[in-house]
Amino acid sequence: MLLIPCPYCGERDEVEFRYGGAAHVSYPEDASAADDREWSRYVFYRPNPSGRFCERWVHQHGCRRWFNLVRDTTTHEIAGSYAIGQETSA
Amino acid sequence: MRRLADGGRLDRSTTLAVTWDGREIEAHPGDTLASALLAAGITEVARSTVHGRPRGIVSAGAEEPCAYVQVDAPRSEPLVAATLVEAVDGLVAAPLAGFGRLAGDDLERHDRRHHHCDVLVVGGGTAGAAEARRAAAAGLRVVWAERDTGPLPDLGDDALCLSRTTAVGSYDDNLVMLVERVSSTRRRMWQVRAGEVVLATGAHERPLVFAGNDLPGVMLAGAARTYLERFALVPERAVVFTTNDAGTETAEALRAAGAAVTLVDARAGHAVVAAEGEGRLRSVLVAPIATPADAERVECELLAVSGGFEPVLDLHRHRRGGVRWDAPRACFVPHGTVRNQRIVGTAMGDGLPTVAALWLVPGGEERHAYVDLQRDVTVTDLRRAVGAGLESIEHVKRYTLVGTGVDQGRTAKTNAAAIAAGLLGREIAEIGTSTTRPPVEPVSFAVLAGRARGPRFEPVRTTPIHAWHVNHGAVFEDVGQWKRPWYYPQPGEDMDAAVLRECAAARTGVAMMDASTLGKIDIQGPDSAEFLNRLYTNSYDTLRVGRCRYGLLCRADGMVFDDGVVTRVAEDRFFATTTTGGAAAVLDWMEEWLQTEWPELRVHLTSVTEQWQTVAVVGPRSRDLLSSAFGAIDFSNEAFPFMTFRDTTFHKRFPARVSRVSFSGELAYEVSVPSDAGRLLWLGLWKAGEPLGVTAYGTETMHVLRAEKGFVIVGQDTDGTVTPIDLGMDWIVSKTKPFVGRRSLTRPDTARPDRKQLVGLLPDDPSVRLDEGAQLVLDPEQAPPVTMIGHVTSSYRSAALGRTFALALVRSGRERLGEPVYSPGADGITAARVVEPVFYDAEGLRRDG
Amino acid sequence: MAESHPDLLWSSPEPRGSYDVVIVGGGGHGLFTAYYLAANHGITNVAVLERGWLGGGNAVRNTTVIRSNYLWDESAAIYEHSLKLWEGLAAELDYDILFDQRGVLNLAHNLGDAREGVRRVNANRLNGVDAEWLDADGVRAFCPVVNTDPGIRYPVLGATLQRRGGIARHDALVFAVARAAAGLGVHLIQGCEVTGIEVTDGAVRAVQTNRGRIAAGRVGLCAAGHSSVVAGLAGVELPIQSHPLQALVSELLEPVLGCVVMSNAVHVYVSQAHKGELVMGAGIDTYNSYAQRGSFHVIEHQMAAALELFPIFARAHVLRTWAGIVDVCPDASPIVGGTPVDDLFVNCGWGTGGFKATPGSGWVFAWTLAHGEPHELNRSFSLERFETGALIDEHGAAAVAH
Amino acid sequence: MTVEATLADRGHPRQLGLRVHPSSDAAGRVELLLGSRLPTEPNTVAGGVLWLGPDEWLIVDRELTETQLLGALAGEGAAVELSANRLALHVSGPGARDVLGSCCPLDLHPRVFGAGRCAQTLVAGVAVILERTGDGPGFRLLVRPSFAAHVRAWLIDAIEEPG
Repeated sequence: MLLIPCPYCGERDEVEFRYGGAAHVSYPEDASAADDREWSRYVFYRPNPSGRFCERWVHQHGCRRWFNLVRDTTTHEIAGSYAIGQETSA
Repeated sequence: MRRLADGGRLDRSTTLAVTWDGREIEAHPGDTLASALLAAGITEVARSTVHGRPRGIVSAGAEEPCAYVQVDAPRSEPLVAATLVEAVDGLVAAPLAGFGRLAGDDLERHDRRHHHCDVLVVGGGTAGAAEARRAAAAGLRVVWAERDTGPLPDLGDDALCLSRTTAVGSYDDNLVMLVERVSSTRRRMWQVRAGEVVLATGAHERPLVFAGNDLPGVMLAGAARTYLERFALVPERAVVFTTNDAGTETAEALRAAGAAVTLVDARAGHAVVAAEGEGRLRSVLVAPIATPADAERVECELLAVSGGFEPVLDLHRHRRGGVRWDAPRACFVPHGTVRNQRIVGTAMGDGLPTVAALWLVPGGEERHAYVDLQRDVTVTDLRRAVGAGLESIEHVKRYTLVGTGVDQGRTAKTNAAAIAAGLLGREIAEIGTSTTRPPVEPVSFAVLAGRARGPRFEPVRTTPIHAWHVNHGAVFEDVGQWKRPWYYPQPGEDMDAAVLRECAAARTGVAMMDASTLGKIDIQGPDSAEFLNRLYTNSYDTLRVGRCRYGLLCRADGMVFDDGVVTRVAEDRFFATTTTGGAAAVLDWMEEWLQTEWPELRVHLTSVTEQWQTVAVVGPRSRDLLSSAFGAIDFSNEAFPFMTFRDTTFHKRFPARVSRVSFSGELAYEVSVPSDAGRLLWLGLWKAGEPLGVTAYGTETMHVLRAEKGFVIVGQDTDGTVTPIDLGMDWIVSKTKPFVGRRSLTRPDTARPDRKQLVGLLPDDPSVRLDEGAQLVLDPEQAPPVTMIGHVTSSYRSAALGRTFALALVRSGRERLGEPVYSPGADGITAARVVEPVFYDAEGLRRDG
Repeated sequence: MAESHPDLLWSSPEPRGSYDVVIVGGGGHGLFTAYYLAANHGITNVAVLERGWLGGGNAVRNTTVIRSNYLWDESAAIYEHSLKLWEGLAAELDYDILFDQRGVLNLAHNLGDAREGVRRVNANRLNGVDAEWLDADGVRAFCPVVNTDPGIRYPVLGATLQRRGGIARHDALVFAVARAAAGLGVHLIQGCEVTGIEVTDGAVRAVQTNRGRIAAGRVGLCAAGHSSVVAGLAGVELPIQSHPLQALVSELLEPVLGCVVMSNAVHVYVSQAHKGELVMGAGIDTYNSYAQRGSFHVIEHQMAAALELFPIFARAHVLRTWAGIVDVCPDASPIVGGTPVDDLFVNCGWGTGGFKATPGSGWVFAWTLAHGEPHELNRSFSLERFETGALIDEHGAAAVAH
Repeated sequence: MTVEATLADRGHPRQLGLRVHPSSDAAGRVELLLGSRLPTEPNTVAGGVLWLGPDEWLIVDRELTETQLLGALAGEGAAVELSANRLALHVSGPGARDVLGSCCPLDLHPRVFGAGRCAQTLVAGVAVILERTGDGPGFRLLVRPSFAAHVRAWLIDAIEEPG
């Protein structure tokens, strides 16, 4: 079970959080202008790297805030967390 | 072996009644089942799984490969190591042949405890003790765990010192599971989150491989010494076969205790070539390693063997900690580090003796030379595996099953790797060793489940009105974690009769339902309307204050995901309801969009699902009921039109909201009050309704009533593959504003005209009810695979229609109105006709009462 | 148990500089693909490149549930094709893979489950897939150790039963198909990691490996949990996420459970293997991972749920827990077909349920690699479906599609 | 022997949910109304106001109404009447920490979770607001009513744990 550093509440057990997949995937500015390929990329495609990964979590059973986490998908080591809207800091 | 008159760590003043295989044997506090068996002269304690050979006690600890027994009392447990079973009064155990027996549920109390510390020290030996003391002295919060039974010293208030406790698994970020044997029957699992983990788990001994090495009487040398020093057990005649100094010391200790000992030292070029005996060890053949044929027979009852030592690194391995081969000590030692974990003492390899590198003694019969006693794997098996072309130790493991037993091959793996390396002509360091996995020692399902059994397994959510439902005979339906009244059978009624009665009451009189489980979300802020516009398929900026609007939510893929009613309470405040099952998901979904995509919107969301209890009052006489309950409100159509609400008070002190919404097509209202007044509200409305013959109804009736009107239930008439257009709900899908999922509706497949569409079905025989889930075909005579054009999503008997009817998703359904479809079932074919999905009051005349 | 395996499995040849077809990934899907390329299409100049050891991934980490009772026509067709292959596999491969059609129960615990179960049974039958709906009494009769007490938290309301479903011995299957492929001339190359994929003029030409460059007429990717990473070497994106899926095994026990039991609602799927151990799968861990391990709370919850349904298991011990890396698709259905790169094909996204599919998956993928276009059975399982929206969404049918 | 702790049901305390940016004018007006500062250190309590998030608080047992709060906010932020949304359970006694330790993953050591601390976490798998009460070893749990029976069952079970 991961120990996840919520940027607001500090380190808490994974069970308090919900996973949100890859970070930095924005909703298309104008969805209606996206062609089928572009739209499918937004809806169904997400980065899936082996190694360092910027991902989203929400402190579901804590402060209910979404945030980003940098975690290694091969070791589960967490490098740090940062707020939604910020660039990767870790 | 016999028990010495004194010595050992035993309480000889007490004799325990222990039953082995139906026979009473003697034991003292301090004994294990294994030591008691040895003291009683019992050497064969199990039969091997595959070859059916007699097996004895090999070790004095957790590395035991052979002595797995069934314990029947005081707590029945299959397949436990006799070396780990503490002797207690009333212990009943029996031999096994590798297969345990399950003796029913385990209702013993196994507790769970979460704990946090700065340092967790695993192991109560010298190195562990030093680490624990040092950490405690530094003022750190310490947990110190030792699997043996002796109490650990007290290290102060902030130290938790647990004996009889095994660390069974190490997980990410230093979460370590400890199992404490609280008593002979109870376990407590500690889940310890540690800043640092210190492994002082020591080492265990490894046997040597030679013909007949599985005979009862062949034991690890260190175990022989433990049985002597701790349990005061000594053999008459023993042979000690060693590759290292530890074995030599054991020989001296046995000799000092009065045994006749022959030392066979591989370092001096000698080996035991074979062990002999029928059912138990009688003698061994000793020969020079170089010339195994020159063997000499030595009689003995015990053969103590030491092939070397292996650091116990399971917890390190659970965390993918590395190991490397250490040639002088002939074992795998830690290599590299795991974050926030240290390994100390013999677990690091420190202090382990150098050994003569010997695994397989040449010259004996390989088919009787056991590499893995637990799985009956011999050298012959390894030779076959390598001969079959296998080069990876993992393949050898799967071909032979070496190392896959209850003991995870603790005493077998290194020998297997070394022998396989020899056969492949490679180095053991290249071959490596297969990894160990949690748990370190077997943990029962019941211990892992802990207290989450029976009534504590998962929450049962009920509303404050639940007791009333129970008292009025409701049958309940599970909806998510909620128990909702499904229907209220009266004496003599079956479900059909009850539902027909409840439906009739709602259509002709007045009926009430507990609707409190619907999700409720308070939405505040100046951008609330814009926020709702972006999520719902229809518009909310156009909703006037004081009015309600039905809304649909789609996922980004355009598929319907929830629905509900949105009420505009104030210019910048809305109140949205969700389905019962979707409540948490919808709030989460809204928060996700708000926080991650549109943080600029000034909107705040709060779950008020349990702040408010809601009662639906339905039927032509609902206005009468509510007029009597809420005299201050003018319930006339003109004063209180459809899709509006009125705030008032209930019992003079509780705020109450009456909304005029209808999920049945009838004149209907929903009344909400704070949940602490929910029961009072129900009782109050019930009382007001009694003169009107009010009837309570459940979810089934609610479903029938809405289906008669063609209203969908998300999750029943949809399955994640249905768009609003498929449901015929184009009227609620904005053409002018963007919303989540809208773009998906114009993809080639979602825009196809021949998608499955919601339609009504009327069975040709009005008494036949189609099965929900029935598949629909055009040609009932077609042979499989039959072309299916859709399926029945909802199907009921209708009191109002006096017949059965159904809703279905049918390919090009709206083009098939009036056409026949067939449902081939196990009991024959049912014919039905496709119709519009609105069966009752299509003109909407009943809505206003 | 070595006696149950043959004397010769395969040899380990040095890789050639070029093959007609190179398959990346030596698990069940890759090995079956190679075998059917040789057996059905006469294409034997084939190499299977495996980074570690054959079958070392999900092939030997899964719980070996085999069934074909999927909801949608496309799924039922491909899984039923696979099940039919299973039924002839021991004879075809001349190997005792312990395939045992002991029946698979999928339990229903609420009205929604029951509705979905009936729907699936009806669809299965019309698709020619054997299926029955059992009520609670029927479940009790078929599998007496299931707790059918109506008072438990999630009572058993009924179940679907596929009698032809069952289990097999996973490592025997790997040995069997690898031996058969090698026997037909396929090169099984272990310890061979693909580090690059050469694409020229929009077509694949070769793969780079730690053992040198290997030219290929066509390349088939069967890398399961590592599919995204391997496809990425050719610049191909996949709608795949890799997650841990944990499983566990008990000690050997006297026979107690005679069929496979699955419950999506409480995340239990369990069978008792031939040797006697209980084999049980847990729910998927939510986060992306290539670490082949998951979180303890998943196992903990799994045990509590298991004992709700099987109180008799309370005294059994967990001997080992482990995890595989499952490649999960948005619609819980696989991707088997072409990519934007010519002559590069992909077979992935089997998620939590790939083992049962391995023969069928290999069969259609071999056809696809041989013809350069999909077979009728895998035509719908294309990458394009994520653009057109023609998904094959098995989520509704089974939240955890084992 | 059982654990030395008691469980008490304390009904519905008055609760108001507050959302406001902590450095805004509106926050200042709310503080004026409250007569105390909003706690800005995460997971702390001040003057009956519990920190729930960087812009979220729960005001417990204060003589205030939603209308008053909305008035102070004047359109910036949000206020919601929540008195009926959660009810209070109190666990107290020397063994209170052990009782919660049986079903709550949070570190409740007094050095970490002493007086003035609160947290939103899981107890028996259910979301609760947990607050350290007074100087003694006691905790208040604010639980949604439909989950209260479940949480209560776990706590009572933990109290009954033999030594």
